[in-house]
Amino acid sequence: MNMVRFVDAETRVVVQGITGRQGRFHTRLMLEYGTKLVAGVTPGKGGESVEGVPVYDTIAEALEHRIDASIIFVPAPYAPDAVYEALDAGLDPIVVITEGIPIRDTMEFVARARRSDITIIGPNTPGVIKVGECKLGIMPARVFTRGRVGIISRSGTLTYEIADHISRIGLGESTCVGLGGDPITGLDFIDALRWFEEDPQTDAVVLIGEIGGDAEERAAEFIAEGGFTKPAVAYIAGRTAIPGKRMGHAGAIIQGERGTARSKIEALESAEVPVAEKPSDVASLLKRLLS
Amino acid sequence: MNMVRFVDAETRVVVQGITGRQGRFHTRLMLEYGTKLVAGVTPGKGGESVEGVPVYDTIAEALEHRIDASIIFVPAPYAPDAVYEALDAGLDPIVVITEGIPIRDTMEFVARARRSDITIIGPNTPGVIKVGECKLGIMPARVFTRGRVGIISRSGTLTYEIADHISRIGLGESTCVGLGGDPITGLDFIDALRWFEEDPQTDAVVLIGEIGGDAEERAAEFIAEGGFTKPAVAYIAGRTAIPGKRMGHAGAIIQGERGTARSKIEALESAEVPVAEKPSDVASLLKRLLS
Amino acid sequence: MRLLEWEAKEVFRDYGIPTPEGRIASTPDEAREVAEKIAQPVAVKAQIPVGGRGKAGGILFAETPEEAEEAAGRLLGSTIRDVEVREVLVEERLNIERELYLGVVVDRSSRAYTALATSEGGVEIEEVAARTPERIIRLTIDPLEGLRPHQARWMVKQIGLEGRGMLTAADILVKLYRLAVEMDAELTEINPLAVTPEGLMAADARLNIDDNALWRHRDLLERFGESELLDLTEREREAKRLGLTYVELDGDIGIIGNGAGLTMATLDTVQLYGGKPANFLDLGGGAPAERVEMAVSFLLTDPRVRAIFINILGGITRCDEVARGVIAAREKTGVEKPMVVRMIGTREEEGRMLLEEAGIHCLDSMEEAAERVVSLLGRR
Amino acid sequence: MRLLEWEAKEVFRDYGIPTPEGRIASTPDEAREVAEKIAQPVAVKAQIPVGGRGKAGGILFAETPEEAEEAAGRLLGSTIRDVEVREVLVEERLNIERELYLGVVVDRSSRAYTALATSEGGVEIEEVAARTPERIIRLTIDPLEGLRPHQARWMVKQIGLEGRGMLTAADILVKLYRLAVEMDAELTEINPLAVTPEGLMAADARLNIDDNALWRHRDLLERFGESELLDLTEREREAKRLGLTYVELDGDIGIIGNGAGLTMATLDTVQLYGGKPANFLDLGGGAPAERVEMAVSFLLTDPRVRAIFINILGGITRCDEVARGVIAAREKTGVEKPMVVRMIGTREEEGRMLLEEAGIHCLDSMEEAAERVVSLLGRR
Repeated sequence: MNMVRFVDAETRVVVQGITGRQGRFHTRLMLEYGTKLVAGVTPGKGGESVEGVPVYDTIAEALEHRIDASIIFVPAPYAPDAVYEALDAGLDPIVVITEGIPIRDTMEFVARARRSDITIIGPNTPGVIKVGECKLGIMPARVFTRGRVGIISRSGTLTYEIADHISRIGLGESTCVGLGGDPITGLDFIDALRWFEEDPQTDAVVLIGEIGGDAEERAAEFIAEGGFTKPAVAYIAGRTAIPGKRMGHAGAIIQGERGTARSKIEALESAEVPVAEKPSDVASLLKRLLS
Repeated sequence: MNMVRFVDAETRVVVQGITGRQGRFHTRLMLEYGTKLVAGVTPGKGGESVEGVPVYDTIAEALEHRIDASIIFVPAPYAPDAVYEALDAGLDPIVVITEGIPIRDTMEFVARARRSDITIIGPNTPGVIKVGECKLGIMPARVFTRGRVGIISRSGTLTYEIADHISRIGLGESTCVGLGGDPITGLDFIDALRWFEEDPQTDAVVLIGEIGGDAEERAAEFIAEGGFTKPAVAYIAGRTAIPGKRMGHAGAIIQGERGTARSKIEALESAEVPVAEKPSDVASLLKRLLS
Repeated sequence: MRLLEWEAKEVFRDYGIPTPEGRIASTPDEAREVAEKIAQPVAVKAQIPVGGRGKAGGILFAETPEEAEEAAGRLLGSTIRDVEVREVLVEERLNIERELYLGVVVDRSSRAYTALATSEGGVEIEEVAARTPERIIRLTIDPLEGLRPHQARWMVKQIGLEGRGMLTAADILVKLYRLAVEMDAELTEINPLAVTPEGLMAADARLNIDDNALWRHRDLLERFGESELLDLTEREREAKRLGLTYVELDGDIGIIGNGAGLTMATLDTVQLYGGKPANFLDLGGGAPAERVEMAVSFLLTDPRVRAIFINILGGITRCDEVARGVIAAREKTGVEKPMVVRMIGTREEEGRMLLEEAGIHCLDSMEEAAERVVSLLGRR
Repeated sequence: MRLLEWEAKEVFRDYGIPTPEGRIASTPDEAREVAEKIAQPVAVKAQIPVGGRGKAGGILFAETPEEAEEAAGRLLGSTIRDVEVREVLVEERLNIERELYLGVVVDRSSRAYTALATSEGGVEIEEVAARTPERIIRLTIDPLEGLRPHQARWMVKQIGLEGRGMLTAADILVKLYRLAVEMDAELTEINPLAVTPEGLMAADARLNIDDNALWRHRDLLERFGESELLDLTEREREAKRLGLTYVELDGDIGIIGNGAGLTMATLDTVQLYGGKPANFLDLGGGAPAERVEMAVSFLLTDPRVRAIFINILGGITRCDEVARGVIAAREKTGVEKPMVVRMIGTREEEGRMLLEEAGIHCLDSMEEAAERVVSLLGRR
């Protein structure tokens, strides 16, 4: 069983692909949030700097700083190599923002990461945030307020939608992690649930799932078997989806019985996890559970 | 550091490639020696039997017997797959008799074996024998008599030549292992020396080296640094060899300074390992050291 | 990208997987010529990217070239499972003794390719999984190790093959795995793998390629074009050309969102309030005004769409860009349809102001907005 | 199998490694034509499978096609480092600013490919290793992981490349590694990797392929034939054709053994007793009479060989087969030369008896036999 690592105020980070448009933009936003970005890497651009962060050609050189974790904005064809560079340097966790990485590449680097017991968040993820301490991702900061609800999600904007509600009713979030929208990701719900089970700063967890795959069903079984004991609430997107049609990204497609919203909702409800009908209901369900 | 495993009277063996000419022939000779050959494998020939040994299509099926080790007589193009089959079944050691396996294939399965901490003897080896208990190889039984000298060799017939002398003068052998004649082999002298250092049945060791590579030089350094403390004698073939010309197999070629007989002999002598001028001198040098 | 049977079989041949002799034909004449060349009874098979073709009458048999011509004539131009048949594959009719199944698929939960084998070939693997799951032999393939021949032998042995047949089937399975890896397959199947007196043969072939990896397979696109477009609707094809992430549904409320999850949730919420979504349309992250304009115009000009609901949670996406796009679409198409916009986040104020000026009211809550759009139509 | 420069460069091109424009020529006329096509100053390079060609005058420069013709005329047919020049490579003369080195070699002690890079290109890597070992950057490549681009970048950065140059050189190194793996290279080198105003270029190319893997590279044999035979002696070429494992030495005692180690030990022992071996000839394991006959005949008909020493330790090899082969060779060639046979092991009795009947005495000890063969010649 692999150990999951997330982030906190102490996490020191390298940004891979820092000189690209997205890399630059989010470097600024992460710095504004207070994330400790100590170095950036873009092969061939060593010696430059981005928002005051020094840029190196390789992580090997960037390691003149102490670095714990990495966030990757490198385009899909080069992203796997960036992941291996971070893995070889022992960085943990590695957040892979990049969209559109071929599944085969992801299977390979995820297997390598698991062998080395390193946490990969993503690919195609908004990242992970410990509210008020460290934002390692592209999520809008303003929807989060510090609190004691954890969020695990397969979707980006839907997470912000739900986090916004949770913040507005005064609960707030502890740590929120985007698993990523691709069919294969470094983490699944169960990995993250294990971490939240042990996290002293989290009192309850929200699972935001969607059609495709059976990660939600497996999470439900894990909860039913007592693997996660804190209060949990879920929302599943895609009740209206048509089997065989991809709803927007490779992950959101129903193939086989277990991929449907119905199957996921039934599994969660039989694990005694209430499933919200609308995104806004998540916050109210939580409030009821926690009071 | 990997743990080396050899054989003894208890070792139960599967013969991979048992239905081939060489496999059949040596199955008979090994059985005659008393080796516990409990099963054979040749894909597509499951259900046959060779010298009373039942043949299976796969090791998975052969595992209805308790099996510890494997010896492989499979032709070069298929030998790597046979090695992986043995590795996946956790067999240890795996003796690869096959000649002519491409170096790249050997590099890969040796790396896999080292990762799984499994001993590979060979390829292109005569095998390993624990005299009087278990012969897992193709060496002629009659040159060996039970005694307390260990032999580690890169060469086949030259080993028999020297073992014959050692037997004739009444010393006899404990365990003899052929490292194999290829440039890349599962074991080198140092691996085997570590094993003999711990073997209570061995009082002294003979190293039989030849030109090519620097395994003998590294062994000499290992001995000089105190890694092996029992008496040792060496013989190096190829004093007359011409740099750049292959003497018979891929291993025996001088490329660079450290590959020459002179370099090896000097290294061993400076580690206080006497080096015999002629094969027959090995036995007499041993006798002197052990008396 | 889903390849058609004949395309998948060409790839199979590249990898040395045995396939029946045959060729593609797009006219009855061509079908006859192919049958003449094969010079034995043939099967004439509709080339459509959907399953259950056989049961739906998409495979006909012919003893003579003339019969093949006639069969092709019947299939070509007909519609099977809502898809028009434009090509048929004419190939030697196999003398099938048994039907097996071999497949390599991406398995999400093990994060790896899984090899599948069963003696119950000829039906969909899902059906076998439902009826006789114990008949399916599965092996999770470590992405760092690959599928070893010895593992393949053990798998096919368990579905009842022996001797030569076992060796050949294992060889085919190893090739199928290599093909999966090298061609970035999401799924590849031989179903059925036919046992014939002449040996094993891939009687049908399926190969779906990971769209994210198509840049590694430009040659494939050149060879086969985009045959998967065959089972898309007219508007879906048009959307694909425009680069929009669009799925057609059968309602009347046009939906635009940003992010797949949020857009799906929007559909679900509209439905919850009794509305019927006309589509799924995901703008993705950071869409500029031009892209928004294109998306909105696309729905405005769809006669099925009676009202539009735009749901934006601005992060990378800027609300002012969205507003500009919406306004431009209305102006340029000249089409007026009831429109509900819910928009919060980055540059929310600017965006709202622009929309208000254009007479479009903005809402804060997606639930409220969903209710509104449904009631708008109800009130008509 | 050692490829010639032009052959290696063709393989490099298959892998997208940049090489100068050029072509092979086997007559001065052809060389002129190639130079005309290149239409700029060229280098004319002797194609021989040995190192140090430049210093030995094997590379000439030409400003015009006529000069190229003349240079080719001087090189073709000449002998460089004991090898006859049969072909020249005519290629554009590079404007070299710096010479680097990249290589991928099988490293025995780490049991893996090792990538090598140094800023000291243009000389043999062994020389750099001897003079300035600290200038060589080495990386052991895990066979199960391969060489990652980021590792390649870090290596070439350490030999002084930056920016674009670093990216290109790293890309070349990754390609060179992929080539090594896929082509079963024992060694492949770009030396020098030329830094030119137009970018990086493989000015010379070396590629030695593992003979045990040639069955995977039949296409290569077809494309290039056996150019490595070029640096073999006449008799070595003949032996290769016969399938004998033979190396020519400059003495007068012919040696045959079974097993490389034992045969080398036999040479060494003969030399120890003051004799000079004429060759190395290893029968290998389990040689039948026919093979023995072929080997013995090969030495009997070599005028340099004045006596023959056969040293057999019978395991898989049967002594009676050896005896039969020896006798047949003497009979069929009709050549009588002093012969000492040392033979023990499987079927020793039968073998000895056969030889004794033919008047050949057998000895037990190889040292004794070596002494005997040396003294036989001494006594003449």
